[in-house]
Amino acid sequence: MAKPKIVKFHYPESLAEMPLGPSAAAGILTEPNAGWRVQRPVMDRAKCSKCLLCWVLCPEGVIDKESEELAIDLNYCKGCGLCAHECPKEAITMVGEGE
Amino acid sequence: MVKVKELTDQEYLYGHKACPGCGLGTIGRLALKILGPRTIVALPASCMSTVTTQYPQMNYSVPSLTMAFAGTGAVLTGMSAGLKAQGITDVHVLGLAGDGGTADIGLQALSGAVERGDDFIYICYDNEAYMNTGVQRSSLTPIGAHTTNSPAGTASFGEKKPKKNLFEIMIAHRIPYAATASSAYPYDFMNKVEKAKGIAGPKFIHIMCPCPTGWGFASDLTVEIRKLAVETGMWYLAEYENGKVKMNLVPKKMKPVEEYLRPQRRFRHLTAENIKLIEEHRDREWRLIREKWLVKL
Amino acid sequence: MIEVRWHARGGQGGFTAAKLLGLAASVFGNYYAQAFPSFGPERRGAPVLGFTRIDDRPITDHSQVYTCDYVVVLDETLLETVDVTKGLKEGGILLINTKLSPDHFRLPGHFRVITVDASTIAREELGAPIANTAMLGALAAVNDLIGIDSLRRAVDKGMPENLREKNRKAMERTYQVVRGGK
Amino acid sequence: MSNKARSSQLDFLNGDEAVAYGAKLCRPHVVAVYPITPQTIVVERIAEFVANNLMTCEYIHVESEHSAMCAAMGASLVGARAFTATSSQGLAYMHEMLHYVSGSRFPIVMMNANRTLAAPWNIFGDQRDSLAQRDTGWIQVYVENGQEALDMIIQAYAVAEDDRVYTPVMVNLDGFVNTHTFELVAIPEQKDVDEFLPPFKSKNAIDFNHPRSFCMTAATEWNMEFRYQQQEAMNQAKEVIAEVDRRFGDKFGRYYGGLVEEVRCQDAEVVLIGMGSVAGTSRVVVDKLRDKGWKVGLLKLRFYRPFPIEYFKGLSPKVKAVGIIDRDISFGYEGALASDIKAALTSASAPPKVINFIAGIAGRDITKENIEEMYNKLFNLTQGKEEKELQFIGLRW
Repeated sequence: MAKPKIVKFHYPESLAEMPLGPSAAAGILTEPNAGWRVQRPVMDRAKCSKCLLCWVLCPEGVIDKESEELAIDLNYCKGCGLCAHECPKEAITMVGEGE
Repeated sequence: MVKVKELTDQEYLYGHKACPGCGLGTIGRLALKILGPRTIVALPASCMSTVTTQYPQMNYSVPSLTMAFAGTGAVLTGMSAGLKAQGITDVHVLGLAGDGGTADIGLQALSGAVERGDDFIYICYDNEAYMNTGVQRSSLTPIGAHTTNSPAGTASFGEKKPKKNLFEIMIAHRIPYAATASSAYPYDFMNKVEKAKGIAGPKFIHIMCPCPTGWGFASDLTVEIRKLAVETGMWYLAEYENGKVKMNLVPKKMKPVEEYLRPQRRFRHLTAENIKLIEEHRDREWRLIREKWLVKL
Repeated sequence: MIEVRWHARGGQGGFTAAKLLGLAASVFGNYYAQAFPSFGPERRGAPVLGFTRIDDRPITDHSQVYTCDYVVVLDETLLETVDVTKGLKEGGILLINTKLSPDHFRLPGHFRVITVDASTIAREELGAPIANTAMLGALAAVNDLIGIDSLRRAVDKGMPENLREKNRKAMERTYQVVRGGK
Repeated sequence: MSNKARSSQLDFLNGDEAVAYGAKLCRPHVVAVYPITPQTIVVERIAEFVANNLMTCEYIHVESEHSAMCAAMGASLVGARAFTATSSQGLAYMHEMLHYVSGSRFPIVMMNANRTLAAPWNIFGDQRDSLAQRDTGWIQVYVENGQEALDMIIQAYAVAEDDRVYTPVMVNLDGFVNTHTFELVAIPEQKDVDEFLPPFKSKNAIDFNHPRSFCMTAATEWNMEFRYQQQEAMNQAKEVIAEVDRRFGDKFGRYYGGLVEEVRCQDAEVVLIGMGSVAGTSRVVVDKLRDKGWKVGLLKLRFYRPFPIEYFKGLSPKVKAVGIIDRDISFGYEGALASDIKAALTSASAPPKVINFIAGIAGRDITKENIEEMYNKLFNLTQGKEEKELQFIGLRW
C-alpha cells in the first residue's frame, strides 16, 4: 500500500526541541480518520472493470491503484460513499461499520 | 492529455480532516498529481488550511504555507519572485483558495499578482460560501441560496445577488490562461492543470467544489450535484487563452434548474416563483455566453 | 555654525540650491552640513523655503531653522508677501535676485543687502530664468566658508550631465559680479 | 560620526536615500514596496538602482501595503532575503501581517518612516504609527539621522538572521525630519558589507528534500509554547544587538551603543529620554546646559523592543528626575513610551520622579527652547516644586 503511514510523532519536550517557529515536517500523519465512518466501501472485483474512476474521484485518495484488488486504506476512508455511488459497474457497496 | 494509468499513486495530500465527500480533497489530490512534488502550496485561512495543518499532523507532503486571508495573491508573487531571484527553476507556485478568499477579501491581491504577470497557478475551489466559519454568504453564493447570514425568511428568499463572475474578471485582466472546471469532470480539470503547468505567468482555474455540509446533501452525491450544475447550465466548463474563450462542454438541452436545486437543503425554501427567477437568470447568462463566445451558434 | 534660508517658489529650484550648498560644504569642503526643504506639498508657484546648516562639527540639531546668517531670495516678488528678514541675525546678509540696487530695499534690521541680477545671467547661460545656481555663485562671493571651487564640484555631482556646464557658467558669472561689486 | 569614516564614499543624502543605499548594500533578493509619503524616495531610489543595474533584485510593484508584507513573507519562505518599507497608514494596514511574519519567524527587515496616523489627516512625523505596533513581535529600532538609518538597515539583517533571533526588524526614522533632510553620509563599500553580512542561508525556508508546512495551525495544546519561544528569541536579541553593534563598529568605525546610548549621564541629576531625531536636538541643549554647570543628561532609547529594562533597573540613584519625550499619546492615559519606562523604573534602586512630555505630534517642531523648558521642569521637581506628571509641550494654548 503506497499510502502515507501514521508515524509516532516525537513531541518537543523542551524549548530547545521546538521547531524554529510554527512549522513542522510535511506529510506527518499522527492519527487515523477511521473513527468518522459509519459505513465502509467493499469492492467486488468480479464486477469491477478497473476503470479507476473511484480512485480519481475519492476525496481521501485511499484506494490503492497499484494493488490488484484496489485495496482501501481503512485508516483514512471516511465512508462517504461517493465511490459506490459513482461506480459505473456498481461494483462497490457500502457496508455498515462493524458488520 | 492525462491518462489515469500514467498518474502516480503517490498522494501529496492525504489524511486531511475535511468533511466526508467534500470536493476539496479530490481537487487538492488531482492538482498535485499533475504538478508533482516540486510544488509550494499557499493556502489562505480557509477550510483547506484548517483541515490540513493541525500541528503536528501535516497532510500536505509538499511544502505548504498557511497564509493570511487577504494575501494569497501577494504571497504567491513573493514566492515566485524569491525563487526567480535565486535562480531556482522547475518549481510550481500553487495557490489553493476558497471562494471568499479569492473573490472577496483576496481579490485585490489576486488582481495585483495577475496584473504583474507573476508566475503561479491559482486554483479557487468554490464551495459558494464561507464554509470554514459556518456557511456565511460570499460574493460567489448563488441567488436563492440560504446561508447563515443571507437566510431564507418570511421576507427573504436567501441570497439576492447573482454569483460574481470570476472567470470574466480574470479575462478582463488579459490573464495568459483562465478556466472554469468541476471535479465531476476530473479529466477536464486535470487537463487544464496540465495545460496551466506549461504556460508562463499567472494561471487561474475556478473549480466548483460542492460542500455536503453547507449545501445540505448526502456525502455520496457530491459528484452528482456537480454534474447537475453543468447539465442545468448553473455552471459551465470553459477556457480562456490568447484572447479567446473556448467552451469545453455546452449541454445540448438544458435541464430545468429545479433538478439541480431540489437535492440541496440550501434551496429547499424556494418557491416555484423563486425558481422561475433563477431559471430566467440562467437563460440570460447563457444568451450572453452565446453572444460573446459562441458567435456561430 | 552658519544657517542659510532660501526663499523661492515651487519649481524654481530653491531647495536644489540649498542641497548643492550642503553638498559643496560637506562632501567637497571639510565641514558637516544639513539641508532640508520646508516640508509640505510642493505646489508649483507656491512660496517654499529651503534651509542649509553648515558647521565644523557633526550637526545633530534636527529642529527647524529659526535664525539665520544668510537669506537668499530667488524671486523678488516674494518680498511683497513674505517677510524675508524674519530671524536674519544682526550682521547677516540678505541676498536678493533683482535688477534693483541694494539701497532700493528699505528693510528694518541690521544686515547687509546685496543684489544681483541672477535671472538675466541665468537666461543668458541656461536659456531660462532659473536663478538657483546663479544665486549660489553670489552666496559664494559673500561668505568665507564655501568657495566657488567646491560649489563647482557640487554642481557636477548634483546635476544631470547636460545642465552642468551651463549652471557652472551662470554661477561663476554671478560670483564675479558680486565679488567685483563687494 | 566623529572621524570621516574609513574606506567609504561620502555623499550628501536624505534619510530615505540613505535607507535605499543600506538596502542595496544588503543585496536583498526581493524588494516589495508600496509607495507612501514620506517613504517614497526609498521606493524611487531602489527602482532607479534596479533600472540602472546598480542593484539586482526582484522589485515588485505590489498593490497595497498588506500585500507588500505578504509578498516579502512569500519571498522569505523560499529562502530569499526580503526588504520592504512603509509609513503611517501603510504600517497600520500591514498590522495583521506584522503579527503573521513575526509569528512565523521570518527575518524580514522593514523601514518605517514615522508619520502620524489619521484622522485628522496629516503626513508629518510622530511615532504613533510604530508605537501602535509595539506588541506585533517585531524588533523596533529608532534612528537619529541618515547615517544611523543606513547603518541600522545593515545591522537589522545581521540581528534578524541570527540563529538566536530569527525575528523581523523595523527600522524607524522620523518622517521628513530624517527622511527628507540631507546630511553627510558615509556609504560603506559593498565588499565590506558582504564580509559583515554574509549571504542569507535561511533556516526557516522551504527545502524540497525536507518539505515542511509553515505558519500551520497550532492548536491550543501547542500555541502557547510557540509564543514562549518567540519571547525567548526577543530576549536573546538584546545580546545579539549589542554584539552586532560592536562588530559593526569594529568594521565601519561607527558604534551606536546597542539598546541605548547615554549622553553625559555619568553624574546627571536629571535625564531626558527620547527616541529618534529629537535626541539630536537634545544633544545641543545638553552641551549648552552642561556649559552652564547644570548636571543634565540624555538617554537616547534606540530599541523600543526588545525593551532595555536592564538599563532602568541599574539607573543611578543620583538621577532625581526623568523626563520622557513621547511623540504620541495613548488616549486616556499617557505616552506609550512613558508607560513602559515608568514601569521599568519601579525596579530601580531609587526610582526618580517622572514627567511625561507629549511633544512633536504630527510634525510640530520640538525646538531647542522646548527641550530647555523640559529640563527646567525636571529641576523644579528636584527642588520639590510641583510639576504635572503629563504635560503637552508646544501647544498653541
